[in-house]
Amino acid sequence: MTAALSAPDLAARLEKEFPGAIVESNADSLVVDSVKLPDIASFLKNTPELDFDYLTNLTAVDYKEHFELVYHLLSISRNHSLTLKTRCYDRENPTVPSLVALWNAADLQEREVYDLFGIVFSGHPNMKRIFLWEGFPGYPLRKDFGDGV
Amino acid sequence: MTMPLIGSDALSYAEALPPDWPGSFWAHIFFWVILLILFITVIVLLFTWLERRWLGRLQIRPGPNRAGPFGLLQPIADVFKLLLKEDIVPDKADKWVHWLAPVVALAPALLVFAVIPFQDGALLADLNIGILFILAVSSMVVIGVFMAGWGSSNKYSLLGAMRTIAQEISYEIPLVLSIVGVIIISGTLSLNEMVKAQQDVAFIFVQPLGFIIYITAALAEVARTPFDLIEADSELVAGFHTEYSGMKFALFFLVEYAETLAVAAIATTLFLGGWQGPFLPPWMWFIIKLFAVFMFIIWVRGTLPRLRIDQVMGFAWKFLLPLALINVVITGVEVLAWPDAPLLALGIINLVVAAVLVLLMSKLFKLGGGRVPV
Amino acid sequence: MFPFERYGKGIAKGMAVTFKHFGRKWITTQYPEQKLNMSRRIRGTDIIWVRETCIACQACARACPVGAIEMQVSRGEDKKLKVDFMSIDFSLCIFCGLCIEPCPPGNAIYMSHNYERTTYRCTDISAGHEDITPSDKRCNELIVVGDDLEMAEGKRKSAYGRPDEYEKLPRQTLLLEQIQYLDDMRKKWG
Amino acid sequence: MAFKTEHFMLNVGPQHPSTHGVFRMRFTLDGEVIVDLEPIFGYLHRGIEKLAEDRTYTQNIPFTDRLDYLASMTSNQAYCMAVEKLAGITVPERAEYIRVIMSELQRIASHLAGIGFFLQDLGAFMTPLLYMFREREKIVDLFDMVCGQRLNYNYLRFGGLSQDIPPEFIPALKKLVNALPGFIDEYDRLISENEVFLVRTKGVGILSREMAISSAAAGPVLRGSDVNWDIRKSNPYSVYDRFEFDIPVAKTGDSFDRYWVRLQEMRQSVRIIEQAIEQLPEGDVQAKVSRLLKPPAGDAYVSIEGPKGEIGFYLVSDGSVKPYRWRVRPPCFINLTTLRDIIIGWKVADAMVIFGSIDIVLGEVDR
Repeated sequence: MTAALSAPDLAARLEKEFPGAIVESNADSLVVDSVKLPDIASFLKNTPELDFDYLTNLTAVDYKEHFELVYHLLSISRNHSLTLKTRCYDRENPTVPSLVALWNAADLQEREVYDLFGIVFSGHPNMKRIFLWEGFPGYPLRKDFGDGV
Repeated sequence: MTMPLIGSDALSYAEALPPDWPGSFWAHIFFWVILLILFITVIVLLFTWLERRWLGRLQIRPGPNRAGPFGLLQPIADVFKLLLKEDIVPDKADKWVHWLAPVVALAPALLVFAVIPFQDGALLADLNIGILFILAVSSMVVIGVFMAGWGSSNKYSLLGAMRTIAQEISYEIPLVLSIVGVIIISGTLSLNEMVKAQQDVAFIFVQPLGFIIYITAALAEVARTPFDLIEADSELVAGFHTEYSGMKFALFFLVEYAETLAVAAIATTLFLGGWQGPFLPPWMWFIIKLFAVFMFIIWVRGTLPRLRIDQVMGFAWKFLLPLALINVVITGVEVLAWPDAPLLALGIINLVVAAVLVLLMSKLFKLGGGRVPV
Repeated sequence: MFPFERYGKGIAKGMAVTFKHFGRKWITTQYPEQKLNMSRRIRGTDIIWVRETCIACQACARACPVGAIEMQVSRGEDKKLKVDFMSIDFSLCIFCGLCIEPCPPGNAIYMSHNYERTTYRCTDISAGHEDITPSDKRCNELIVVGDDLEMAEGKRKSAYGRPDEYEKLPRQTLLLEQIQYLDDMRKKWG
Repeated sequence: MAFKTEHFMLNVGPQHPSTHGVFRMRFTLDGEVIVDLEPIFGYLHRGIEKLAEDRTYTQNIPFTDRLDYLASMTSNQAYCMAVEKLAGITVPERAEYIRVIMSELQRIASHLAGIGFFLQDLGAFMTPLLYMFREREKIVDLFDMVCGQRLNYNYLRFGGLSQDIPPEFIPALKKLVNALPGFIDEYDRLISENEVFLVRTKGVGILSREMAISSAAAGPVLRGSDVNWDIRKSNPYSVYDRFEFDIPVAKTGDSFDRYWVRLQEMRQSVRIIEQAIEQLPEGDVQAKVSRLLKPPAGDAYVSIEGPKGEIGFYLVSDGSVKPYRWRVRPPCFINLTTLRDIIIGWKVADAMVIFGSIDIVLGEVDR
């Protein structure tokens, strides 16, 4: 069975490494500060007993007052998983650091999130729209899409 | 005078006229030109029908069966469809080249049949250098194909045409060398004489390696699977004739099948004993063998995937060419050392040699190359 | 061990396989003449509505993911709901069958067992309209209203979500069973 | 003498015979060698994720059919399992077994189509494709029997199935399962040893192990690259822990290995189905679930092993009848992450082979 790592335990450990980075942690997910995200992700990937080498799924959710980015991480060698989240409160110019350097899988999925939510991933080598054409008005998966029409 | 169009009567009529009789020269030419054009058209129509039917049966489906009994009228329907289609010339095409290409391709494909004997002496021109004529003329088709690829101003067409040039020129060489073995044994360049030399044993048994090389190279010459990368539909859409429609496409279609027909006819003549055969009239034997070769080609097409361009070229230069050269040398040595050997004995020796050579060559077969660092 | 491989053995094997298929029965059917029995649960290209048993609850209209069903109801004099207008837009319908399941009486709406909606002319889809070449008008042709939705000659109810209908329908022809039709066809079409 | 050469652009698709739909690639070519590649998506983008936010949970099941239309059953299953996790529904055992049978049949059907089209891209004119479609047809017939359609099944429901399997299903399935291994052997004979096939696929388009993991490749693409990872084994969902089966893993990660893994997986699927038929219990196929499901607020991510790879659903509920966020983890789309890296340096002809060996369905890539 793929064991879901206990987020509070991990949070305690991460708090030691990165003080103040953990925003919230509940039973199944860990919410971190978006500024510290690359450091934490790199720690998760490179620490031998964590070894999260596989970024299964990357997506975003629009909670109206903020965007939440969800990263489902998996360790193939240790067979455990973690849900990592980060938040982005800026609606006009949402920016989150990109994780392409760590997991290549983030490449297309970050572009997809950019296309449909308008969240810019700083450091992504090719931040262009992917499904819709350049110049498409608005970002369809935002909850306020189409409100102004 | 009534003139039956096809049949042994017509053929003997053509034989009966002495070529040096004034006027009969032209009568002979005229008769044969009409006969050959009819023959090619009818056989090509039959070939398209046969290809689709036979391929269908290999693929557990019936194939075309609506138009006429057994779908026999399907090719006619296709011809009408093609004739009625709009003839599209792309805007940026080189109009003259685009128009001329099918004609340039068609002419040499038809010319080949001038020297193919349908039965003893029944041919348009019994050239004493018949086989050289075929080789010279058939390689001209490439020009038409390249004109089509260039004139269409389409990148797929151009890629297809470039592949054509590379492939067809490379495969000329093993093709010619594989025929040289037959020439050495029969001691003549005239196709009619070659068929006569196969009175007892067809050359496929005497020159097994030559036959394998010939068929492989010929498949490449006429761009049939596994060498159909000229028009590789999954890569280049349709290769050089991507931009052709209607009548001009029909001409290319005709060229393609006429070439296949020519190749099958040459294989029949050189290796399968031409019109030789018991019971049936000779021309019928010729046509039966023609269809047998064609069905083999279709069968190969129904089974094999296609090669890549560098593999195709490598195969010609690294495998077929050495094999063909060795074959020529061995045949020459045999004929010199044992001039009046029974052909069958030579055949057995050659078969063993062929098997050993093919097995040895298979050791050189490498997988997995082809990436170019960029 | 034979020290050689890849001398053409694989090609020969493959060609043997294709040659074997030459003698096999073919598996395609000659469609307009040869028709197979569809699955008894087929979600055919029609929906059958039964006015008599319909209790005008609009469950089907609410279940439809694409909003193809339109139903207007009103209370009659006897305080019972009755359907004033019912239409299904078959240009929207995705034939998912979700409208069949929530039906409370369980016998007011059926998928049909018919699967052929093709015609030679667009005017044949629904009679009486001859000037319907523009595509926007053609879409309207696919909105089927009221009585046309009900059972008619040639229509057959499918057993999708309706087990009662199951035994009434012919057995499905499975390719797996290589039924007689293949032989018949072979004789007929050579 | 050095020739002055120029790179040129070749636009492949969206209407190209071997892009498996409306995918588009822009090659930069040096002769026939690909020096750069830009994949262009979105020609089949229907905004399913947005549409789903406006529909109830049940109404979204037909949309999952339209993602990977060659493997609707597994999409159905992944979505239903995600909703079941969100709402805490348990599925009756019989339904779980039928789900397993369906998803394994679907795996065989999808792999048959995948291999068939792959060989078609290789230039084997229609023959392997038609042979494989013959078997796929038999499987699709069975799907037709249980759910009434051949492509968009819409068969699974939250807490079970829309209806039980008909009585003639199991005999037909047994017949199919008995015949399938023979046919798979025949495919093996038809092409696996073919020299032309080997020379085209062996060593072509190698996806290294590190690259495969880092790019989150899934399914046969991942297992072709020497990663022993199958969710059915590593995180047994449904009743997969009750069956014996192996995970075929290949070493080099080339096109041939991806093909080989698919072929072997079909054999394993047959094994699973055989065991599932034996163990199939009697009973109900549908748990009691409200028609208008209102899962409690929260989120859930469930992924299962689909034929193309890990298909997952991430659902966020706000307690209403409609999902707040409905996200698919599309295996086909994510498998394409590596496309550029493994194609560059090969020739145009290889590009089609490599692309075909990844086996994508555009409905899922673009959604």
